[in-house]
Amino acid sequence: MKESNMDGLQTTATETEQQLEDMAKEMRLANDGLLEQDKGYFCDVRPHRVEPYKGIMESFANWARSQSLWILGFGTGCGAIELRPLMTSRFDMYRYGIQARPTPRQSCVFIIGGYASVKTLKRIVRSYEQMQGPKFVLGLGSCTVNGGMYWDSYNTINRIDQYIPVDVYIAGCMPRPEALLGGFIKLKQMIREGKCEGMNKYIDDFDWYKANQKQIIHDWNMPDYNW
Amino acid sequence: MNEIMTKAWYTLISLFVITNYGLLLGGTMARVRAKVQGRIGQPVWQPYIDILKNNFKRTGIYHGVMFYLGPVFRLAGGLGTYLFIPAVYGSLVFSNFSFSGDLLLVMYFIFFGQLGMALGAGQSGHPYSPLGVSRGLAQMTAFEVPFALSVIAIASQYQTLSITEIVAAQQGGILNWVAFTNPLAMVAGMISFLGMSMGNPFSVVIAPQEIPIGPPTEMQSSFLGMLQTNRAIFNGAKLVLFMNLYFGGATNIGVMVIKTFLIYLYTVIVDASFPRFRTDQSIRFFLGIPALIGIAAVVLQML
Amino acid sequence: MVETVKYDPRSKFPPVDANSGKSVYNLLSGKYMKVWQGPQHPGITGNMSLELTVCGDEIIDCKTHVGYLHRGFEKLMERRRYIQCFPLVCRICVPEPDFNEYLFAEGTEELAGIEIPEKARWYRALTLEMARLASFLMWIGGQAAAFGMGTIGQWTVTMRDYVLDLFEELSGGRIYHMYIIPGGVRADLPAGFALRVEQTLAQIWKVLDDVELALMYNAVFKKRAMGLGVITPSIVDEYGITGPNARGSGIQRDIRKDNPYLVYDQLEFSIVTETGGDAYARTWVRLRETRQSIDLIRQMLEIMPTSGPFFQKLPNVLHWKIPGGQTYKKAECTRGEYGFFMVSDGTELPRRIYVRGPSYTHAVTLMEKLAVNVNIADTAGLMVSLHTYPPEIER
Amino acid sequence: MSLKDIIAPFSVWKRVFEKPYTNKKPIDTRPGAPRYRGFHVNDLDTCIGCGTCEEICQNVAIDMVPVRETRHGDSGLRPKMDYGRCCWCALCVDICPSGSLGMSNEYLWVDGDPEVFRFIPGHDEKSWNDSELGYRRAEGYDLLEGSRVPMPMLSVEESQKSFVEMVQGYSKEQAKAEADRCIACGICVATCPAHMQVPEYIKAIRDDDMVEGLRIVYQANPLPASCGRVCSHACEYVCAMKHKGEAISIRWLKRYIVDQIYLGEYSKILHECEPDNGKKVAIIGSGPGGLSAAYYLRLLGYAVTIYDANEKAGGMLRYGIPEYRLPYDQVEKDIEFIASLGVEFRQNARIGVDVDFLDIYGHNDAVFFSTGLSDPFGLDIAGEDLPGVVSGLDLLADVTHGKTPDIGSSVVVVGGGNVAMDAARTSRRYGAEVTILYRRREADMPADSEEIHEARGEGCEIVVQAIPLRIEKGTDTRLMLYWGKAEMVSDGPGKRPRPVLIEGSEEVIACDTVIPAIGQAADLTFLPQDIASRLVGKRGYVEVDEFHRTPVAKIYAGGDIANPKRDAISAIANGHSAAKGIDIYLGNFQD
Amino acid sequence: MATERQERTIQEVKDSDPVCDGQAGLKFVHVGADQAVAYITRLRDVQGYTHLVFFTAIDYIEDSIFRLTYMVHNYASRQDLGVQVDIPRQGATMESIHHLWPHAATYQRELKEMFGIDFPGSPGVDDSFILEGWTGIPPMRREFDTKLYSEQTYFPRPGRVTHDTAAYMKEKLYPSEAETW
Repeated sequence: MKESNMDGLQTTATETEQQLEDMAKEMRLANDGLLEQDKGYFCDVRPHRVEPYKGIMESFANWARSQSLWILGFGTGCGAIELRPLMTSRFDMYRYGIQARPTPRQSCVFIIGGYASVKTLKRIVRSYEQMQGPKFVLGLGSCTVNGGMYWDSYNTINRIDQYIPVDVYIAGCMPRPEALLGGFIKLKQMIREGKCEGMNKYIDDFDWYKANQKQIIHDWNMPDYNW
Repeated sequence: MNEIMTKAWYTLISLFVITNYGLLLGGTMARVRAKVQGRIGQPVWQPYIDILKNNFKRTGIYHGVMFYLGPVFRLAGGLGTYLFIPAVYGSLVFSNFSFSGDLLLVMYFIFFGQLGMALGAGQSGHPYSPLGVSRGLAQMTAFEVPFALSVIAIASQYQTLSITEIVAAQQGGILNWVAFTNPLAMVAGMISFLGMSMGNPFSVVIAPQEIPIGPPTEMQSSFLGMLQTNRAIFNGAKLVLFMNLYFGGATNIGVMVIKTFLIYLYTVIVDASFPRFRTDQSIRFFLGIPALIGIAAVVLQML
Repeated sequence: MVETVKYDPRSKFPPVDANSGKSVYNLLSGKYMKVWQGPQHPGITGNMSLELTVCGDEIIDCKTHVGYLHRGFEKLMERRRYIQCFPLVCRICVPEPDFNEYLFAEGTEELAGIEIPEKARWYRALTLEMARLASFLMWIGGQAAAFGMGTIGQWTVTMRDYVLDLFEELSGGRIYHMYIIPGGVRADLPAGFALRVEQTLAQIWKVLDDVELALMYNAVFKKRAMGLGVITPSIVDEYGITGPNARGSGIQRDIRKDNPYLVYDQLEFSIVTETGGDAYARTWVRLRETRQSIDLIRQMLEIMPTSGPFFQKLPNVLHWKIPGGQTYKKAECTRGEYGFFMVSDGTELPRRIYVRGPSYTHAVTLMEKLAVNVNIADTAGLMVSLHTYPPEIER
Repeated sequence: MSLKDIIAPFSVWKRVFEKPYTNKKPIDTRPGAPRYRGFHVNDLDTCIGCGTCEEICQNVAIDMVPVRETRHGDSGLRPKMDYGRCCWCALCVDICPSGSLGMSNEYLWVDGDPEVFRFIPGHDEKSWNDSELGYRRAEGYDLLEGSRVPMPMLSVEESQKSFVEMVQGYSKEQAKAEADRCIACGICVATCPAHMQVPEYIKAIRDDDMVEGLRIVYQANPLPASCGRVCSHACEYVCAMKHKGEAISIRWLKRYIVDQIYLGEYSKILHECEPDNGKKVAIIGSGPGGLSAAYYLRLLGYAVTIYDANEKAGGMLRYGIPEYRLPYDQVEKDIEFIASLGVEFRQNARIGVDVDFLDIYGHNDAVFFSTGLSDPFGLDIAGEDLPGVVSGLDLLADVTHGKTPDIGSSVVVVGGGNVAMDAARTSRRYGAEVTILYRRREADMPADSEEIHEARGEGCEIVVQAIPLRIEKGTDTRLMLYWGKAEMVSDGPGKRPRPVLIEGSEEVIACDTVIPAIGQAADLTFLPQDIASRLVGKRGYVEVDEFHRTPVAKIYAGGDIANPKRDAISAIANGHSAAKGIDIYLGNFQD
Repeated sequence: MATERQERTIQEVKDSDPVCDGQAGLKFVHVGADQAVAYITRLRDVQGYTHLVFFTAIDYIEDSIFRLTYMVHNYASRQDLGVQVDIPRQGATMESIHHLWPHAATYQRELKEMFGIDFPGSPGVDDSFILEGWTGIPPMRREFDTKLYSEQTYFPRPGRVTHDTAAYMKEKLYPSEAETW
């Protein structure tokens, strides 16, 4: 590429197209430019296990965690529709210390809103990995348990617990917002009891989870998610 | 030496008080905002738990030295702002390190925190962060104009750059407040305060919808905890500053609480009533009428 | 194809290709940046993503990416009996499922040659208007929130919840009503339903007054929404724009009037239009249509028949073979023309059911066009102003 | 932009002075709506385990699992829900034929373990099991049709006068409509003594594929034309649709299939016989049992000879059932097809008189006999030998033989079974006034309810709880029947109440003929004594094993003499399994 | 009802504006693949069918054809017209109509992905639209068995057993071989 043409002062359409194609090839994939063995970097990087504190310290930390649940604002499926009433005046989840956060880095609860298509699952896994531990996953609706009504669809997975650890499941299609609240109450209780170690479980069984994920997701490049 | 030590202890107490006050104020205002929205809202102490929770996070991701230092700078900015503002006029404990010329220092510290944040966010690698940073800096530059004009007007009105002296000059009745002696400066200042407190309509920097969520996108765990602590302190500092500049300061804690609460309430009232401007719109806004008012205030003082 | 692109290097916008009308830019120049909005993004309605190329704050290229919600409905329906498709179709569009139910039922009835009772037609129309109301209420909140005014959203989503309460009472489900079944509807109105509907409508009407005052006469909202995403009447047909998006540009089109279905020819209403063509005009159209829905529900409750059957017996649904044929059924949903194209080959399973959702054109082609030269902060507002629901795009 | 645009937005603060929308305790204070489609409930006692819910569920969320004991009409299976699949569309509730399935308005089920979301409604302990509220199928909405397609029948006026078949049979549209009602649950298959594949041939009707239908029918029943008319249709008593209204007319649908195909086409449709295997089987009695055994044995390649005492084959089908119920040409159709396969019929061959049993026994590789019950029970009262007392079976046989019975103008039939009804209605067709006396209540009558109904419709008077006391010669009429009223006495719970004569009550009917039709006994006198003694078991039946083999080698038995159900379809089933038993016994059986 | 529909289906292509039949206002015409684009262009430019409602395909695998259906709408006469074009399944290719309506390109992209019908020249037709990383046969083709694919690819939760009513009753009530055939 000629330097002088950088901003395309005077160029022909065909040339520009050709350049564009080249560029598109270069720019499309965020993991392009990485060495072949590093291509799966965003997928394969193994997190480290972090042990919980001991005794009363962990109990206190768990209490704080249970009282401040920040959910990731990622509506992965139809479940997102009942999150909105929950966030708004009628059900007002803020009362329970639950807030929606727009970025996975700051969130600690991931609500899998029902079915997950393969394309979304990739983002779910990535978002889950971006979240900081301890992190909790709520499976909302039947689809997360055993595929729900899309059990025979070619594009939706059947069980989310094959790909990321799930702490609490909520039955229903759609579950009412109250059921979701009930799920949060259960989650809080489990956190306080120190039962929500999904993050460490994911690390312990990392190879198993990755194998499952890789079985259906072959290309780990996500131009929208890789950082 | 001893005096300095005493002063330091007092400052620590003052800091402790303002931190908690800032946190509680944040919690209370969340409830007020919730009330407008027709709901009950989070518990008043929710900010404490959030900060605790964030500090109890087991993992944190780190993008480089600047990323790590960003929240530190921000906290330093917040602390710095507060340390040079007398919170309660005449109080030994709450007068902090106020000295002549501190007004300039404070204005610098307000900037400093933002810049630190910008550096940190810039290194996070997330495209939303630089977008948010560029918006934040641009908007900040814009609202600094009316604010600076307003400060210049006040400084020339009282012929001093010491906040303590400005507060002292406003004592002796409501009518001595800048709000009444120099209403134009007050108006310009209070409008820029809206921008400074980053509520609507000037919240595009940290808007969750437009770009989630601006500079702090990648901030998490204890970084975020630190940011939240700073936000409490910085909020308190700003409120106290504006109280001191325009509303006669406070002679005791009670007055301070009432006045700052009302000033904060004013931003919340505006916040709940409006959507947010785009960056270019808010810049245009600040450089428009508020800047003109500021200029008018300065010109009036000059005359 | 060799055409010279004239380009002024002082402009911040990249050159435009004369053939495609798209911007031609060099990403490596450092002047442009790629930003992805979504799928995890609170400013995106539903689960989709926009690939934006920005220059400063200005979008110079937008590409819509969908498929995050793809469940393969059309494939699944090919291996389900007609009655088994009935619980499936409402999931196609999550926030406004009733149009799917209605069109599927209507299409099936037409193919099978079944006439439904008069009362069922009224009940269907009532359900559809209630669904419109719920959908619009959520949309108003979304539009306000996309520009940062959360207060409105908090109110209207609550109001929508009250409508959902009515649905729950009527059909037994809040979100997925599964009420309109081939042959009629599944149940009669509960006792005292009309009264409770009226109470809710009155409450919503009042809140709409408040919303209008606070949102439509809001300086900042006006500033943001006016001139944003202007749809000129000339591109309406070119891009297949229907519904409020077209009506916001002054085009008088509404399937309820043009091709009346159900009982709409017995109701009094007029087509709501605005001339601005921008997000603000579209907001007005939708706000007025919300009120129109309330008005229509009131009319219907007043004149609808109170006695008679509401369900026409079907052949045994377990082995219901529908004669071969094809039909296209359409209705005016909140976003525009919603349609079901159904082909039967005479077996127990449908040969093909194609769902035409208005979001398909609005969110992909139209959004890609309108987003160009828009400030990046306005994408959420622009997208919401087109009122798109991703699940119906990819189905 | 005006001043209003800046001031108006502040109106949102009005809301501060109003009550919040928030529901303080939503979970406690907001139960599901009365119609809410929550978690499933099931009344296990009403449920029959038909599996229709599983059939309609597009999510494959329902498994049928054993919960109850299996009995006729109840598979013992009950639906088990997988809430990892359910979409709460409630189609299962809508279609449930027994109406046992419903939904509560409970909606909260949260658990950390994904494996727990499976349960058997009504069986597993759940808090919502007794919930009154929740989704139920609404009145006026029904996915299944509860009432039968009416069968075209002769009017009573016409039927009273002639022996023309009363039931006229379905037209194609009617048959398809009736077949369409079937939910193909298969509960009837177990109940049918011959285990005919009912859902499959009903499906053939729906598909308008009579060839396939006939093939399915003949798999288990070689006498469908007869059975399609007079079968006791045990299947219809357990039909899942009966819980919704009326059972599917399974019997008439079978008849419909057979009626559509001419006898001449049978051979093209049905299986051909296997090549002769050189073995011989003798069959005594050409009733349904014998014919069935003959058919299946012939199919397997055996040389089959049927010995029968009557002039024509068919046994009770021909001689025990009046023509208005089963026209002779239909019996003929069934028999002719069997005969066309090469089965040899020896009519008028009374064993022991015309042919020697041991001769048959010696010359055949196996003997199957189903001679039926030909010995009518007497009334055991004074005067039963008087002229004018004639048994029901004899009356029916006489009619079949073409004789006009001498019954006079008034007839009393004693008994409540099908033979009694047939005798009564036949008498009615000869113009007699008919009274039916029965010892117990009407509900206890062994006859089919429709028979009773039709008999009454044709003008037969039914007197229940009446015990005949004696018969005397009459003055105006030929006979006088004295009878007394009975009362039902219970012998304790679980036992059938017993009629006991009320002392002193005595009434009299003047009549020309008394027809006792109170049952029959087997007549095994043709058998050599030593064989007969080894065959007959305690309760008077011939003792047989599951393959209908008697304790005597080479001898198989079936039909009424060996099975207490005493109906044609059981006899057919017996003949079929005996054929299989003989095949195994003779070592030809290949799985 | 049925006859009416069949009439609509076999309606011949006429030069004049097809007459709207009643309220339904729906007709289908069959056009050869080579004339289709010209015909649709004339419909749009001359006869007032300015609105492309949708564009999709039906897979008639037994006849080895795809039936493309272009649904166009005339706002003036309120008439929907389905233009149906049969193309062979083998190497399915069709002329693009993105120059008539820009959003047709989206439909064509979807058809390429879901049915494997190629539209040379249509913008972005080769880009993946809904699926990501899909390598198998296009899923909307009828030979693709979604249930089989799902069972092989994803993990249904094990441990489910069901019983067929008739078979189970047989096993319980008449297990004897004598009654089984």
